[in-house]
Amino acid sequence: DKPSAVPGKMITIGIMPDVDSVPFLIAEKNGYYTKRGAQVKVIPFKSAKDRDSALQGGQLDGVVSDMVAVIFANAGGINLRMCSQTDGTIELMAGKGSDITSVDGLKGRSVGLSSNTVMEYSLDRMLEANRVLPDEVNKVVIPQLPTRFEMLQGDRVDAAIMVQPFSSLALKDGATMLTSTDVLANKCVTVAFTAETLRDNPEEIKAVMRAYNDAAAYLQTEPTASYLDFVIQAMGFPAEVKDIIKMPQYRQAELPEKRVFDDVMAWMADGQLVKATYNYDDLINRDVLRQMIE
Amino acid sequence: MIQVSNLSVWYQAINESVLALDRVSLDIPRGDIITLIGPSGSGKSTFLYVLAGIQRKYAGIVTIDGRPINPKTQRVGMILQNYGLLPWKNVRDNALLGIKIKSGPQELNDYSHYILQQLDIDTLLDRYPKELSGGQRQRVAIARAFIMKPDLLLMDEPFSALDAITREEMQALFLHIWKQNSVTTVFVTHSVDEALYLGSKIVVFSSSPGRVLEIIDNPCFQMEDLRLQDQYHSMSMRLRKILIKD
Amino acid sequence: MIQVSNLSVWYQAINESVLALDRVSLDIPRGDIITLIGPSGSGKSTFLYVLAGIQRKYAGIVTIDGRPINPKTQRVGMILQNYGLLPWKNVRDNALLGIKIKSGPQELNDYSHYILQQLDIDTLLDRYPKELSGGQRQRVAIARAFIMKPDLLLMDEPFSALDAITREEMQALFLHIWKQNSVTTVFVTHSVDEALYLGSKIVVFSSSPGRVLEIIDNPCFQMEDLRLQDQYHSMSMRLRKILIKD
Amino acid sequence: MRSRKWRGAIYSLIVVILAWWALSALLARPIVPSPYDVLLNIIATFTAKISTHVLYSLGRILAGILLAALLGVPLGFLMGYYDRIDRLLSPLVYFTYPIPKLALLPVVMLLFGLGEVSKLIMIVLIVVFQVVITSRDAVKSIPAETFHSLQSLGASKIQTFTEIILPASLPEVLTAIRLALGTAVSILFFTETFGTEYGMGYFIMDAWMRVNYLDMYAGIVVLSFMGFCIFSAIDAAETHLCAWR
Amino acid sequence: MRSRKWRGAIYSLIVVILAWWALSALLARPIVPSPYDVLLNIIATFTAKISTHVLYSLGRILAGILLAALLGVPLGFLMGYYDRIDRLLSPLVYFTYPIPKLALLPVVMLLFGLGEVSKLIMIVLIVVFQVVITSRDAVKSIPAETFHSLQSLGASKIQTFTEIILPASLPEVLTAIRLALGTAVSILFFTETFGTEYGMGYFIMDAWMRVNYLDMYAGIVVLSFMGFCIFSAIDAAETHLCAWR
Ligand SMILES: Nc1ncnc2c1ncn2[C@@H]1O[C@H](COP(=O)(O)OP(=O)(O)OP(=O)(O)O)[C@@H](O)[C@H]1O
Ligand SMILES: Nc1ncnc2c1ncn2[C@@H]1O[C@H](COP(=O)(O)OP(=O)(O)OP(=O)(O)O)[C@@H](O)[C@H]1O
Ligand SMILES: [Mg+2]
Ligand SMILES: [Mg+2]
Repeated sequence: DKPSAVPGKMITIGIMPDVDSVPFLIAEKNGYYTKRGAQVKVIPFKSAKDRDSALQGGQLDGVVSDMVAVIFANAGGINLRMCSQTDGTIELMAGKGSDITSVDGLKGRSVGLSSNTVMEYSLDRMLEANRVLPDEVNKVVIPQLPTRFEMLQGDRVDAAIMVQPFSSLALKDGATMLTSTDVLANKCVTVAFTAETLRDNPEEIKAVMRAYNDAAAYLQTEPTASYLDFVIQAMGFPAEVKDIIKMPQYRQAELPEKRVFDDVMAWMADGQLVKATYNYDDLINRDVLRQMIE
Repeated sequence: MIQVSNLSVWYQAINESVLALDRVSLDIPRGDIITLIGPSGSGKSTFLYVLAGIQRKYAGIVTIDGRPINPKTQRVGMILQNYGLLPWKNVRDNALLGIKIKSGPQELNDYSHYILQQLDIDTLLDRYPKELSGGQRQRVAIARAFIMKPDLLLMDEPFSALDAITREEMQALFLHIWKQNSVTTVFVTHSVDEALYLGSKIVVFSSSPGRVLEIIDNPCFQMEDLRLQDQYHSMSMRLRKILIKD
Repeated sequence: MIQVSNLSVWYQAINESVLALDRVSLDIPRGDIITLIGPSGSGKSTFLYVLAGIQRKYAGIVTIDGRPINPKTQRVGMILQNYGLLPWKNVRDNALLGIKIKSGPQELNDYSHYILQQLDIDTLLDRYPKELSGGQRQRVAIARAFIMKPDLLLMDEPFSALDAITREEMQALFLHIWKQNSVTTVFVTHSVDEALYLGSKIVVFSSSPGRVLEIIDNPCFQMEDLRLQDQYHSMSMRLRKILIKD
Repeated sequence: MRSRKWRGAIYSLIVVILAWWALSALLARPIVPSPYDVLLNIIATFTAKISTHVLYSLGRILAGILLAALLGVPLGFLMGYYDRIDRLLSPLVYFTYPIPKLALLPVVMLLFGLGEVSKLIMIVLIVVFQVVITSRDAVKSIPAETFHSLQSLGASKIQTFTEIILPASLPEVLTAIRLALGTAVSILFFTETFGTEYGMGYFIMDAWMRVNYLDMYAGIVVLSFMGFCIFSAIDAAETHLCAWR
Repeated sequence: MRSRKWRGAIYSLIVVILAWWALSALLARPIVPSPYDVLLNIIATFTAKISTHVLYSLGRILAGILLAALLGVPLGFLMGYYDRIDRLLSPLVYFTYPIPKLALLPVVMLLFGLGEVSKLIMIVLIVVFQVVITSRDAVKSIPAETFHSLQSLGASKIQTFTEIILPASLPEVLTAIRLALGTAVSILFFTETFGTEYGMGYFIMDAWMRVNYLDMYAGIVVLSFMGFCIFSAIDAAETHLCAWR
């Protein structure tokens, strides 16, 4: 019943205002998509909710997302397959007024986060790695990042889970970074495409990922200063981060780690967030990356 | 010819059911004026509502020229007891409303201007109802009914808010119009004098629930200087007796 | 004692400014009834509005017992031309509204029950205004004014919607109440007969803008069988002449 | 009358369900699950999961609307009755009503924390304008003649308010409360997403993020049913309070 | 009259600015910048940055409200006038009004994409209920006596609508449109955050994400000013159309 393959189909990719999505923008700006023979429309979203609405509404072929969201999507009947990992980190910041300097100092204190998301997963693991039980902190749900940022600054929460560029901004204003997914090596951010698109338009997806790699290579070699203005402008980052933002080391696309995926799956199963259990191989697409290199 | 037989009307009030008219039977020949008189609450307005097609729930048979009541095909000029002016229309538009509904949008023509002038409201054309005195409002309602040249004229105490002098002028105007077009008219009034002066027949209603007490052929109809006539006094006494007895 | 001197009232209509009363001067002794008569639109209602404190923008001086008008301290019973019933109150609550405002929440007592009975609306207590006939509504307004035992009674064509017989009963009731309490009363009427029967003085207003044409001491005041008296006819003629000339 | 009313409710329930069912069959996507599955899900989870959320939301909505009415109705009445107050406050309302209150949510959270107070304040902040404007306009539409009898009786301001202004504008105020209800339901989606894990807003949003459409639609159905009940209660109150119409 | 009105507007502007200024001084945080800085920012950026956004939002709001009025007013009139239609449709409205339309955003996107159509549909979906309910209640509150004269004239349904129902309920409909306006402004924050880079909703959200509070407040101020202008336009229309009051 599905429409058959449309050669040269326009691929729409939903991106988020975070550093993970930067290569997609650079690829567009530098014309890598066209060069690689793909027609791509990059659609920026301001929040995960909007991105997921559009995805659920069938408006997107690919998304910059995370494993938790991908598992949820599959459980909800949207067949997303992860093709690649991305490079952003999630950081746990303590507010400057909180006097917290280490993760164990969080016991009994409040932490801002969004619940049942990659943010909560990351926090739980960060706490456990420092022998703090997730129940021992007071989790305060604040979904929107700018608000969470303000609550941290205004001492309405003692700590908060953040991503770039807000973590840099908080750092500058006196917050402390307690730990991050970089430290724990459990990054679970990812690029995913719908199974239908992967089936019907594999060539286009490959072209997209090649363009991604081109962009990553560009980001690796060029000095940050040469593209940062564009990124700040196009991503809608705060202007102040220009001198302080810590851009990640962008890597060539590679598959998400099975170890991390299994950990995420276990966390979700523990929390009874989904009924089904997914194997790494169920939700991964190896073909794109494999055939891309050939 | 209006034929009413065994007309009964109930109202559904919030806490009770009210019988307003109780088996009223009455024939009104074409071109006649009948005046309707009766105590307050006897169902006179209700009777007019039925003829005008406002009150559609009733028992009994009512026909106009053999056909059931249908305000769409009839040309009914009605002067409501509370005037029925629309607050968002000025005097001009309220006065022309009847003819507008019947024949589409209208400008003031000679006839309507004549009527407005006779009613002495031709200087108030741009006023809204709330800017008029009680009697002025009533005259706008009269104008509306007259201007549309109705086939059937239903007047519910049409001159009640007018001073004695104006009232007499209006009575004359009404008779003048009636003579020209011989409009079948039902005229509700509280004034025995008016009933005698204007009605070729006088119908007397009983107090609530309204029944026809008597239908009187009126010898005083259109008599000049009514009060100076002998018949006036005897008729007047007769009417009053019927009313008081009830 | 009500003293009115050089009273002028303008209304601001949407498109024009209307002079309703033009330098009206008038004294009303305490306990008197004056009847006010005049063509439609002559400012009779406006005059009552001023006395009742409804119309507060006017030129000239108006005092009641030497003090300026203040409906809070006075006890004004007013019967408005359009009755002034509140649609969300039933007959009982509408009739008791006056006394409720003046003396706090009330049950029906003997006196109010007597009034309602005299007005023949004691069976309609639970009805809402829209469920009443025109005359019944007017009688509720009369009841409200009588029940509150006013010091000053302002009646704007209070019997206009009542049939001849009821009207006469009401006139008698009014006079009865007036005699017991000798309420100062201003009574607006369109009926020359009523003006003659009820007014110790008759004030005639000119057509718009209202001016006092004449103030007549009325020899016919409270005469029995008025129409059979000679004085009635001469007075009646005199009044009509004044009105027609205007 | 009563039975007729219920007939209408059942008809329209059937219409909604049919339309929903048709849409779900037509789209054949998980995003629009079939009403039958959702119903099963509600039956399975209502007492266990949803009922607590309903109570939280109900409490917040009712408290918010009550507070908004207590503030807004008198203010609207004053503006409608006194031209001077209206001239002073109307521009204020006109300036502040279109301010997107949601954009001020962070400020409210900074000032009042992440608890119930902020949630209540947001509902009141948004809904009170609707109540003020409607009450004002309702009072303005009372014809001047209606006041005449009370004026001649020398009624006090308070008497004028209780005898005329309140009953005359009650129907419009009830309309405003109906509207406020719908708005308050939407506001749940912003206020119940922070600092709480209870409430229909949280429940639906959470299910949404988890792409659990059965739960999400269960939440939506329960929420509309809750709204329907409140609406019917308002209708009943109106029939009772405005019997004179 | 006119000058008085403007005086009120200026007073209230001063009050708003003072309150804002006090809050900003009190909090002393960038999230509440001082009105003066915001004003400077508006002056500096209005034509360059904001004006396009204003036009986009204005277009969407006006189109949405117009459409909602074109659909909602006749429907509300029918429900108010014909008891049978009301009995049939009221429960439908009562069931569907409290459905949180925001939760249906994905479905709307599924059906209508990410473009202008979805944005318009969201505004209409949310606002139309307010218009329907208000119009219905407005018609219901017309006393039966008002219809008597047209009934006796045998007026057609259409004549009854144009001569009575429309003018009698126009003030309430205008009130509903005032309310709808405020709601429509809020909706911008969900519909202008995807698939577009223009509109005040986008502008304010974008500024927020950038933690650029000066821009954000500039947007808010411009938006309220826009709302104020529309409100004043509605007032002027009312004064003109309802001169009879
Ligand atoms: N809507 C209504 N609901 C209930 N009863 C009503 C309604 N309208 C009128 N009535 C009652 O029906 C009876 C007849 O009323 P109607 O208005 O026809 O009287 P009427 O003869 O015109 O009286 P009046 O001379 O006072 O105008 C009255 O007793 C009145 O109380
Ligand atoms: N609100 C108003 N705006 C403008 N003009 C008005 C207003 N109210 C009354 N008028 C005018 O003022 C004059 C006096 O009106 P008023 O109601 O006092 O007359 P009246 O003597 O009571 O007449 P009627 O016997 O017809 O009741 C009339 O010419 C009327 O047109
Ligand atoms: Mg009658
Ligand atoms: Mg008058």
